[in-house]
Amino acid sequence: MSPEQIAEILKARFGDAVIAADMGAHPQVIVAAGHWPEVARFLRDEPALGFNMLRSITAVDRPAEHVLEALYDLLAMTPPEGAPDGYWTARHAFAVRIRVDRGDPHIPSVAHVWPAADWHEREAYDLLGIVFDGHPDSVEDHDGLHPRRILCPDDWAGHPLRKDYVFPIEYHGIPGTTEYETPNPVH
Amino acid sequence: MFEAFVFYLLATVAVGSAVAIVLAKDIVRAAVWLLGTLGAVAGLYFLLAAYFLGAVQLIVYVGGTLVLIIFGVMLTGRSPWARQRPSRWEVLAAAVTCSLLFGTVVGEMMGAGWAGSARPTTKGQTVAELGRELLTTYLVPFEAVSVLLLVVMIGAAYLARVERR
Amino acid sequence: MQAIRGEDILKPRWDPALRSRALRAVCRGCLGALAGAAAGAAVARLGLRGHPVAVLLLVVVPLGLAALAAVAGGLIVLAGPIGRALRRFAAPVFWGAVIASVLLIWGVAELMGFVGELARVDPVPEAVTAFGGPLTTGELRESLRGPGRFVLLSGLLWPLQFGVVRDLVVVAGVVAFVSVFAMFAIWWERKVSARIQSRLGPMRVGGWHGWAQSLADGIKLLGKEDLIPAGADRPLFCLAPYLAFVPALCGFIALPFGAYWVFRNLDVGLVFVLAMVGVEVIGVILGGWASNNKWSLYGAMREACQMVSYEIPMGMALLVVVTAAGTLNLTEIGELQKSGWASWLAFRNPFTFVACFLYFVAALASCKRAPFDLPEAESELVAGFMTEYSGFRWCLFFFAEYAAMFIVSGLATTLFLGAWYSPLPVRWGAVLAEGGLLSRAVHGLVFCGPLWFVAKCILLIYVQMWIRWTLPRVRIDQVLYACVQVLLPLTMLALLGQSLWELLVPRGSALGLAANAITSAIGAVLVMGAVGAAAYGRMNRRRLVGSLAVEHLPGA
Amino acid sequence: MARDVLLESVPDLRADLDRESMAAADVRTEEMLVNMGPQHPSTHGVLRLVLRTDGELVLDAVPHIGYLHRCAEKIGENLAPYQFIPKTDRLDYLAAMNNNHVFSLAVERLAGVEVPERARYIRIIMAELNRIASHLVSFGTYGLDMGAFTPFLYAFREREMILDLFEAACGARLTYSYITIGGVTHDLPDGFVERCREFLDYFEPKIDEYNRLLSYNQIFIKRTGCVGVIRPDEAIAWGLTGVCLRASGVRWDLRRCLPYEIYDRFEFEVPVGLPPGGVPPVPAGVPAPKVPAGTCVGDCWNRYFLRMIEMYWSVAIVRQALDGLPAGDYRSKVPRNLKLPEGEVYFEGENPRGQLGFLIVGDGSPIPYRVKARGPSFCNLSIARRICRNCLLADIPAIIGSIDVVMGEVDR
Repeated sequence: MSPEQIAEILKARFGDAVIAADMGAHPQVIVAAGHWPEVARFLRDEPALGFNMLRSITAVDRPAEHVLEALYDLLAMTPPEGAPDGYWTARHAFAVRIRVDRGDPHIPSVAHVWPAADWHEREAYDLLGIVFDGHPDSVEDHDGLHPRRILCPDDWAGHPLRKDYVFPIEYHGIPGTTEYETPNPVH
Repeated sequence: MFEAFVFYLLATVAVGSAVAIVLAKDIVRAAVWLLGTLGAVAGLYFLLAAYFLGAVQLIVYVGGTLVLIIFGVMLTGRSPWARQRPSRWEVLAAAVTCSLLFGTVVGEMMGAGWAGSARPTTKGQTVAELGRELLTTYLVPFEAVSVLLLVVMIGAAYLARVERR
Repeated sequence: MQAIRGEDILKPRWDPALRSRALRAVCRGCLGALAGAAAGAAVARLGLRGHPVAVLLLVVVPLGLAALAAVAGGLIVLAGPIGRALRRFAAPVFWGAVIASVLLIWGVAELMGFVGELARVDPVPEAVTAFGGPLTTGELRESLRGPGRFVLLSGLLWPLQFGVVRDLVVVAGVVAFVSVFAMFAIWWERKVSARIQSRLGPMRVGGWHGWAQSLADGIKLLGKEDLIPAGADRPLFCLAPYLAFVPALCGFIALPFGAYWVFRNLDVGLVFVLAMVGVEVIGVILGGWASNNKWSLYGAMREACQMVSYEIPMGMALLVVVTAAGTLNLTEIGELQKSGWASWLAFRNPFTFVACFLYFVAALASCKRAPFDLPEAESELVAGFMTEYSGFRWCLFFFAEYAAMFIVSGLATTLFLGAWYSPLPVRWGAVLAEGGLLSRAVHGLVFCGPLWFVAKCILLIYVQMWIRWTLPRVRIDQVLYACVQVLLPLTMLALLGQSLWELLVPRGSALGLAANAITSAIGAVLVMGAVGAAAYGRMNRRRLVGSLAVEHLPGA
Repeated sequence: MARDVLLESVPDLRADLDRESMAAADVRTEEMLVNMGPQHPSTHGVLRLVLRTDGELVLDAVPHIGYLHRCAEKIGENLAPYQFIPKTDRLDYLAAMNNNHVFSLAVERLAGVEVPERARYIRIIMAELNRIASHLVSFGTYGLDMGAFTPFLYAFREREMILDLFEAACGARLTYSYITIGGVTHDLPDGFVERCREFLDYFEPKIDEYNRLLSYNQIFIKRTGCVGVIRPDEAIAWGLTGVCLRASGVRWDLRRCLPYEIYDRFEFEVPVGLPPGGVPPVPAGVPAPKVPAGTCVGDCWNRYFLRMIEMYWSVAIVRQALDGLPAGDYRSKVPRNLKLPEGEVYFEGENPRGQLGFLIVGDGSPIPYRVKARGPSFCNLSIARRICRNCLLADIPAIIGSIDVVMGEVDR
């Protein structure tokens, strides 16, 4: 199925929730954050689509547009017809882009649709600060209820992959700037 | 003289360790003191030339029972670092029981005619004689103990099976 | 226990009031002890007519205590921190010193009396050593005196006539043997593993094939920091390595290296050695527990259940031989196997043959050697019970492991594989055995003697190493399954079969002889096959590595 | 359907170690939290697992990662693609060639760079040799996890020879940065083809030797067979790729299913996990392997064994690539300040550990706006908590080792 057809099916089913489509090198649709879980479930369960594998979640920070994006790369794999030991085939690949306000980024979690999303969402929160509501591994602290951090320590401040991120001066006594003040420079 | 010296040494270790077992607050420490008592008693057996008894004491009590005790202490209970805090009543009851037991033993020892009953140990064929005695004179108790152990083994196997469903 | 902190040491003096009080107490103690010594001297002189023991107890001990008190006083005056530490330990040190000195003096007196008693009797006509037949001290001295130039040596042998001296020599020899053997075995294990893994192993230290590597490692280990974890149970942590090592050493008391090469020829030698192997486990368990480390605790728990379960099949497999031999005396069991290959107990009948293999598997497990090395499984438990140990204590655990390996191999050798006898019937060398010292030595070399015993043990240890560097490790449930559901029934069957065999098949019957012949032949074929395979591998060793790899091997 | 058959072949061997039955027992044992890693011999680097154990039984194992986080993606936003290539070496440092390859392909796809024929063949040779080297490490360390030390040294002995070949080609032995945008950095040195062939002839029989030494060892099968079983639907849902996916019976390999570079020109098969008695496909002339009894589809043994079979096929691919290696340029002219057009590309390639994906967002400048690396180990490891439940302590190294994670790629 071509990307255009996939976009058509989605638009027919969800109407305005599927906002726009880009069919270039990386075919994708933009989905409204609020409708994402039902769109996800539809993408996975609709026999014509059958996106059973979530390959990756990429979060992108676009401060110029005051937007945080999450890009979900999906793949539909089908078991071989007839011959049980044949190769599985890739029916189609597709991507979903979700854009949320940078000031208050919230996207519903899809970890219950694709368990693979669990760690990817934790990473997207950790590095870019998108809060995935309803994530199965959430913790609550002064930042509110959010997925547990995964790469940075639990008490790390900020989200390193944001474009305006400033590296902390100090973390538990470890100097954090890149310019070290060396009292006696040795060259 | 030399034997007397070793005897008193071992006896001191045995009694001292036994006292330490009672006084030890830590369960594992108590088990280690038990090692001292059992080992010293085994040493006494060796001193008496009862090598078989001494070796069996080491195998069964030190290598088997004591290991199981320590194992049990480590595995069960609230924590392996558990400490004993006996209540006053427990201490009292233990003291009464122990003094009664001690009195009985001392009384028996006083009354026993040691000199007459002492038999010379057999040099050499201890094991052969032991086996012969076990299977002739003491056959009934021996078999009774065997059956008891068998019952214990079957019971343990049954319990283990229940645990694994 | 409170550690001495840095600022304490930096402080020059402690509280002057405390110091003067302590000083007064010590002076009082010193004077009191002196007075006691004087009184004791009077009593000993007048009341006990100067009996030496009384003099020791009543005069020397108080004098020693007085000296101790004087030293303590001096320390208090000179050094603050030491004095402070001394104050903390003063009471235990004092009482410990009193008890220790009394015991020591008593012991020395007893020993003196004992030696004096011995010196009065004639030299004990007991055999002290043997290659071939028994050899008494007197005989040895005579033969050394003969040529004339060994007179000095023969004089040196004079003390050997006393049992105590002989015992001391043998104990020292056993300790030295265990230490040297452990170092050799560690080096050898490294060489064996290297060969199995197409490496070279230690090559530098000492020159020839890195023979001194273990020595260097030992020195390094002695110099290492002796770490005790903060949360550890200190006394137990320190005690545990000794509880593991000493029983392993004690096992050598009853292990016969040759006909007369046994420290104590115990009537129940087998049970005694087994007991010592079993007691060793206590040290491991306590070491694991006292480390206050969860991995160590796991190692200890595994060791406990593994040892307790594998002792049973191990003992039962040995019982098979005991029923065949009719004795628990290791020397007597060894003597039964003097008539060459076919007389070795492993080949007595099919059941002893099977029991030999069953015993070896159980022994592997009880020495915690691979594939049963679960207590120290490094990929699961870091290093198991040894995780927190370093330096000398760690070294002791290692020594205990290799000593235990030697002991179980020694038991296998003694019970199954002809003890200290060569595969040739010993009567073929009867002429040599009746000759002089030299011919007896030759006899000992060829037909029987400790060299054969040690060689067989080392061969079995080599098999243990071979298995270790070939097989993966089993899991704990599989270990226990293998013990309870495989080894135990098999050993029981072997024991039952052996008992029935003893009852139903008379010695020298056709069936007995046939079984003996068949098992001997199978054993011979196995050994020949192993030797042949080794020779084949040796001849094809280049092909095994390949033309490309040869360039990569240093020295190839 | 095939999948149902596969599911039925998974016996529930762990049932008797079930949590409830243990709790029902009289003996009350204490649950213990054990910290396995980040410094632990068998966590393959700095993985940390927090185990909740009841005696030897592991009730729960929670992976904690991030101890090797080096902000690779942040660095990628500040460097030109050709400068980022040395950073890709350090993702999966055991398969640096493959990382270079996938990243180069992603950038080439975004910027529309053509690659000369010779370079494409060289890339395939290098990628497949590195696959062998990587699988060798995996094989060796897995033996180590199971307590067999010897296979490790055999594996490293052979890996050294591959590293020698790499060193001859690019001068590096671990972090190659050899495959680059538009081709490879240097042409193959003289005599490389002959040495490579010599190595392949030497190496191919060794695989069977390893199988006989470790794969078919009964203890090894008992330790790994039917341990850590992953069902095929689970594997897909958790985003597993590579060997972990194929061991569950899903015949899926990007080299065959979505061919990239010139993989469609080579003859090779992709082995999958098979029930006992199954015969995985191997090239002609090598001893036929057979799946032994005591294993089941999707278990640790199958994950391990697929790597052994894949080495056969990698050898076959390298042979074909050496045969077809054309003359010509080894690199196309690519400007240093290659402008990345506005837009984005997501590209995945088949690495030894699974599918490595790069999502590169261009904004018209030479420096990408965003680089995202989707590490296969990251996704494969995420299922660890699911399959490490109610197993024995000794199964944890077996499971983690069979997933074969490289923490450099998990933490990035």
